[in-house]
Amino acid sequence: MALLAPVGLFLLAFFAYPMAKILALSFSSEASGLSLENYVWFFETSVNIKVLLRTFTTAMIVTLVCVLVGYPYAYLMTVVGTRWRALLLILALIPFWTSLMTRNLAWLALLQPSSTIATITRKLGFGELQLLGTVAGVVVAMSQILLPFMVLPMYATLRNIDRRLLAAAEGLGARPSVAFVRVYLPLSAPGVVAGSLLVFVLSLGFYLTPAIIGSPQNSLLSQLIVTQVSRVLNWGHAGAMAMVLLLVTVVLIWLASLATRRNAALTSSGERS
Amino acid sequence: MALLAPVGLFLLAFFAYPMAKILALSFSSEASGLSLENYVWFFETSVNIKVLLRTFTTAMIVTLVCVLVGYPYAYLMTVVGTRWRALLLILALIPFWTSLMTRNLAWLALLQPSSTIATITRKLGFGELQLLGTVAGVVVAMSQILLPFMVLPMYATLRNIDRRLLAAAEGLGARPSVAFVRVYLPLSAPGVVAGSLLVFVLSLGFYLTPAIIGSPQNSLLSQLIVTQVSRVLNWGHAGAMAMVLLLVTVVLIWLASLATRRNAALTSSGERS
Amino acid sequence: MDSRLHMGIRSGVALELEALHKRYGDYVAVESVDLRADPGEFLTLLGPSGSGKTTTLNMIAGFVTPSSGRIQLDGGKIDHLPPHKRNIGMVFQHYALFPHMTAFENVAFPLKQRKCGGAEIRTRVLEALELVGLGDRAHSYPRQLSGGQQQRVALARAIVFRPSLLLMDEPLGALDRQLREHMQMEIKRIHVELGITFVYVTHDQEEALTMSDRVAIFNNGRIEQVGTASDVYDRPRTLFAAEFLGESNSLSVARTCQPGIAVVAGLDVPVRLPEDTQMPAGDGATVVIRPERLRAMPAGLERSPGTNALRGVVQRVVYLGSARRVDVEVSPWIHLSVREQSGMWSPVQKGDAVDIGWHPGDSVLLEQRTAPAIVTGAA
Amino acid sequence: MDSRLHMGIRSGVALELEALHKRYGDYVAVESVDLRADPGEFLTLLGPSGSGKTTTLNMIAGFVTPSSGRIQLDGGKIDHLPPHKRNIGMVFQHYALFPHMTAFENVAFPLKQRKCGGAEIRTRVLEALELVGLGDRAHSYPRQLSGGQQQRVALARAIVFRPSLLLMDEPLGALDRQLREHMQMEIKRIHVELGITFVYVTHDQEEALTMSDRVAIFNNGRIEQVGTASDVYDRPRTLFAAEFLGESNSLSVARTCQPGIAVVAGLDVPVRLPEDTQMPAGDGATVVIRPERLRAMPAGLERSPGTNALRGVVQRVVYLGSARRVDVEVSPWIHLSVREQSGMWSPVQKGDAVDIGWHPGDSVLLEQRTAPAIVTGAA
Repeated sequence: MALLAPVGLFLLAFFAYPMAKILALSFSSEASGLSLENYVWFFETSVNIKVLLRTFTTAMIVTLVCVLVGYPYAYLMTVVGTRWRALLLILALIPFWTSLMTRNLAWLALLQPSSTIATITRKLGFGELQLLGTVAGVVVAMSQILLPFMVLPMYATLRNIDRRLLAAAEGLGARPSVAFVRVYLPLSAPGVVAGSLLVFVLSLGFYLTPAIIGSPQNSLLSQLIVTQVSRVLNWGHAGAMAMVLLLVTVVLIWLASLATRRNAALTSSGERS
Repeated sequence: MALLAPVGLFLLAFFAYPMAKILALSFSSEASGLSLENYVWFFETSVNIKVLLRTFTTAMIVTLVCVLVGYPYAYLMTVVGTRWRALLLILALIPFWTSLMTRNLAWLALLQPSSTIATITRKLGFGELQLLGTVAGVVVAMSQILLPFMVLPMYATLRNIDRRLLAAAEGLGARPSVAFVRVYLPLSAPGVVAGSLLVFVLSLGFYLTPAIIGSPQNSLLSQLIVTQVSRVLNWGHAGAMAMVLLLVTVVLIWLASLATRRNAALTSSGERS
Repeated sequence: MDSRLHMGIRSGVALELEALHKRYGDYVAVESVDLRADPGEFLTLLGPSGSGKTTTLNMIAGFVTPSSGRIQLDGGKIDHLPPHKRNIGMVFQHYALFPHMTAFENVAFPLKQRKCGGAEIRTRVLEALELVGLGDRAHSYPRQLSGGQQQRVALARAIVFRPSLLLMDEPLGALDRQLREHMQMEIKRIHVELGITFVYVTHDQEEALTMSDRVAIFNNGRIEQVGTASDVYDRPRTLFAAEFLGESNSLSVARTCQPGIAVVAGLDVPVRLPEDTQMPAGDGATVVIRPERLRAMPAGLERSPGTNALRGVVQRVVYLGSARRVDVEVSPWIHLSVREQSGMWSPVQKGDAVDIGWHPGDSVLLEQRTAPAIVTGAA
Repeated sequence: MDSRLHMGIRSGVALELEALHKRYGDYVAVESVDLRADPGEFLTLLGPSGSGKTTTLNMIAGFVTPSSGRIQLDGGKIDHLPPHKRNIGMVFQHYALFPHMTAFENVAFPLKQRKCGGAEIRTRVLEALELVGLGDRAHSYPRQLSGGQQQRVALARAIVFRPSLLLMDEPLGALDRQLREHMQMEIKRIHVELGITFVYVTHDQEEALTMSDRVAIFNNGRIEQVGTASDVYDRPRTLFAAEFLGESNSLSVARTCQPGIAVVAGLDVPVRLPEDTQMPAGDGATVVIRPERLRAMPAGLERSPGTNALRGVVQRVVYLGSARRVDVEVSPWIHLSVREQSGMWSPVQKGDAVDIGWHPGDSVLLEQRTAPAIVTGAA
């Protein structure tokens, strides 16, 4: 134990120091030492607010798409045999294995106006479905890239739900659909919340996908931060933007954890023994 | 079940289709239909091989750093009380919460020649420690960013190791250090392998950190892929590069899983009941 | 007690299983089970794990579909009904309480499915919780309750909707010894109070003997014997039944010309059997005698005429508290155990030569043993 | 059998605990425990969970440091030694086999720590596995073995390095009933064969009575009584010991002027006590009688002079297989249970008026009850 204390301190510094540095940057200014001017700039520039809102809206839609696609996927994993489960798990993990770069590239190729998807939608009479350079395209690509972060925590929760509870509910007179809604769904909530939180927060910080697939007209906050650092060379502005993003994120996480704490604690005894 | 089959198929397509597209791209050429010319180009261009090797070396060093830092961290989490464990878990998760962008920014700020770290090393007499724009700087920043991916699977494994086995080993005559090496370490191997694999593979595909903190002179494969698409507009070359990266990754994962399968299966009964 | 007025009005119904089979591929889990529980009866399915007793219970509840055979409740066929339409109460082995609901909500669940009104639900849930002695824990969550209390909530939930048949799958398996004995009495009390039919699954022979009106002994997917506790314990019909239900001594015997008399294999000592015994076909058979029916006395004393006797040497005396067990070697291949209740010990000790005696009526003649009952290597 | 030559040469040593205490903050886990195990003795620590028996065992093994007191092995103090230097064998409750090692490697582990040569390790490991009947499973991993086999490997591992003291912490708790009884015999056999001192922890009174040379009864961190099985079962010194060790009837009595005679509280019926009994100070006391020492007979029959008798009504008769229990209500606040071995039943049935009789020598006089033993609401 005594030996481990310094290790712990080192690690704490390793994790916390970079954050402290950003915090310091955001309160610095070119002229005086400590100032709020970066934050004042952030909230007075209307395009910042617009981009912030667009960033959150995008993240929310991506999260929703991931929940809708990920829940049945994770559920499927709990009911199939071990061979199929292994296959599904590998499929869900492939995005981890292939680099982010490769996947963005794949989506870029897929969303070209000449691509198969565009051809199909045209043939089906949906007219020109413009995906490349639009928020819709960014959402589709981000959802696929982030899906594993939704599926894995969901699966971890669903796997631990005792399926005998469903049998018990049916034995007590509940139709299978009612048993699912009244028993299974509430018990899966912690997994849904954990996955959603993860996907939401990761979406907020996405840079590569919106930069490659989106267009400058509908850029997200990460792109603005990069612009501040690499083109405008304004570290203070970039720091303030990062802090605002972080602060909003932390508040959201805190709210979500408050809402689920009671639920999660109760559910622990519902796990298979 | 019958209802879930189409959902499964859709998801399969969702995960597999983008990959298939890249595969197709890599075998396409401007002139004829199917050709190997992109792969021939890849292996004939010496800078590609050099970058590929540099990419793997960097990933390996990052993985090693993460193992060395992550193991004590994960171990610490298993021995402290619940309050400390929660704190350590939150600290380990902070990088997930703060966007990738923010963290890269933090490291960029930290590694400036005028920054505290540089000042400290200068004062300590290490001379000018050049981190920004070097592979060393990239490794440090990537290690911190990827550490959670090492700590979490490790913790999941370490948490399940029955500590009474250590007591048993001591009761049978093993010094505490011997008990650790002969019993605890072998049982923790699956977590180390899982974490290492994850970090290694994620390192391979990193773009943002090397792009921001590294320099063009020592760029990694992801950067070369972006260059091919965005500047040279050669989709075939980019596809071939992505496929080579993917193939090497899959082979490595396969080898690792072969080596650990037996071990992991045996360890399952070592978990606390 | 006045809860009886509300809860017990509906009395038990008859359950009939006819030629019930369940196969999983090549594996036969349950094979031609015929069984009837009378209205209000406490019927126990007893057997080792894998003997098909739980599969049978799950077929009654509707969770497992029989491969063939019929299940009738109160004279009506229920095979085609899904579980939620059978209106059968069930208590699961690990309680299967809903962890996100309080005790009250758990017990209210079946009533809500039946669209009862809020006031009625409230009355009946509290009544059911009162019946199992948990009226004061209505708003606790399962994880806040002890194992025994969770068991009681599961019981209340299974009876609150007034099923006419209650199934219980090893409900006391997870409890420790003292609590288990207490809960046995509680379950018996509730059975008497409600008057509904109980089908109870257990692998614990003591539990089966103590609680049941009748016991059905399962082995390898088949019923070996059905009868009252004393039927199956004192008059087992198979070696398996004899050995699963408690300690027993078995002697290999060969037939003789005289009816009602067999000789111990390899010893040529005659053994008198109950008068109405029919020797089975074939050369050999096994005589089973319970250890508590044997008497040990110092060798050479006079014995009452008409009793059986074997002479041996005491190998070991094991003190059991309320009794002691005297292990006697009659011959290198014949070992007998005598159980003597505390306060009634014979004056024999380790190393003594003894005569083991018993009444002919206490012998049970069964088929020849084909395989050893306990293979020590497999333990 | 010839393994005895190799393994059993070293005989057991004496273990002495003196005024052993263990506190965790305000909580006292073990309080002034004095206990001695003689060389080669089988000593059992018996008690409910939380009674301090496992903490005591862990202090002997060195996993828990005593707050005060002394532990001596073979006359030498071992308190200051870390576990790996105590050379004590231990079998853990959940076996604690190393899952990444085969049975052979598990058993070889303690020998490797002692720097034995490869050939010697091989011989001794195979010998130890042979002793526990697992010579053929040396290369199986723990997960490939059944619970009973894992238990045997754990036992082999604990004795292979020839400790002079073997500690066992509820080693049979995870096994089912039949296997448990079989393993009890195996452990006794190994105890006899090795001749080393065993300290065995269990909460199962049957196990304790059957296996032990002596039993120490733990309750709330203290030892209530130490003695042979029949000492503690037949002559309990506290109410807790009487009730924990098996079923018992207790009667509240008041003192009288006559020595050796008390009266049942509220009934004024005299109860004769064993001749050497001293009435304790204070007004009241409790008389404890085991159910198997009571005799039930139809009311009004003549009884032998000098025995005690109480008249009551049979409330319930519970069939137990090898015996039956007759529950009798003597008065609304006095209920007695009589245990009658199979084949020796009295001719009484439910509802009959009966006389309950017993010899004065079977009464045990104990302190007055202060709190009820089983609170049903807590179950």
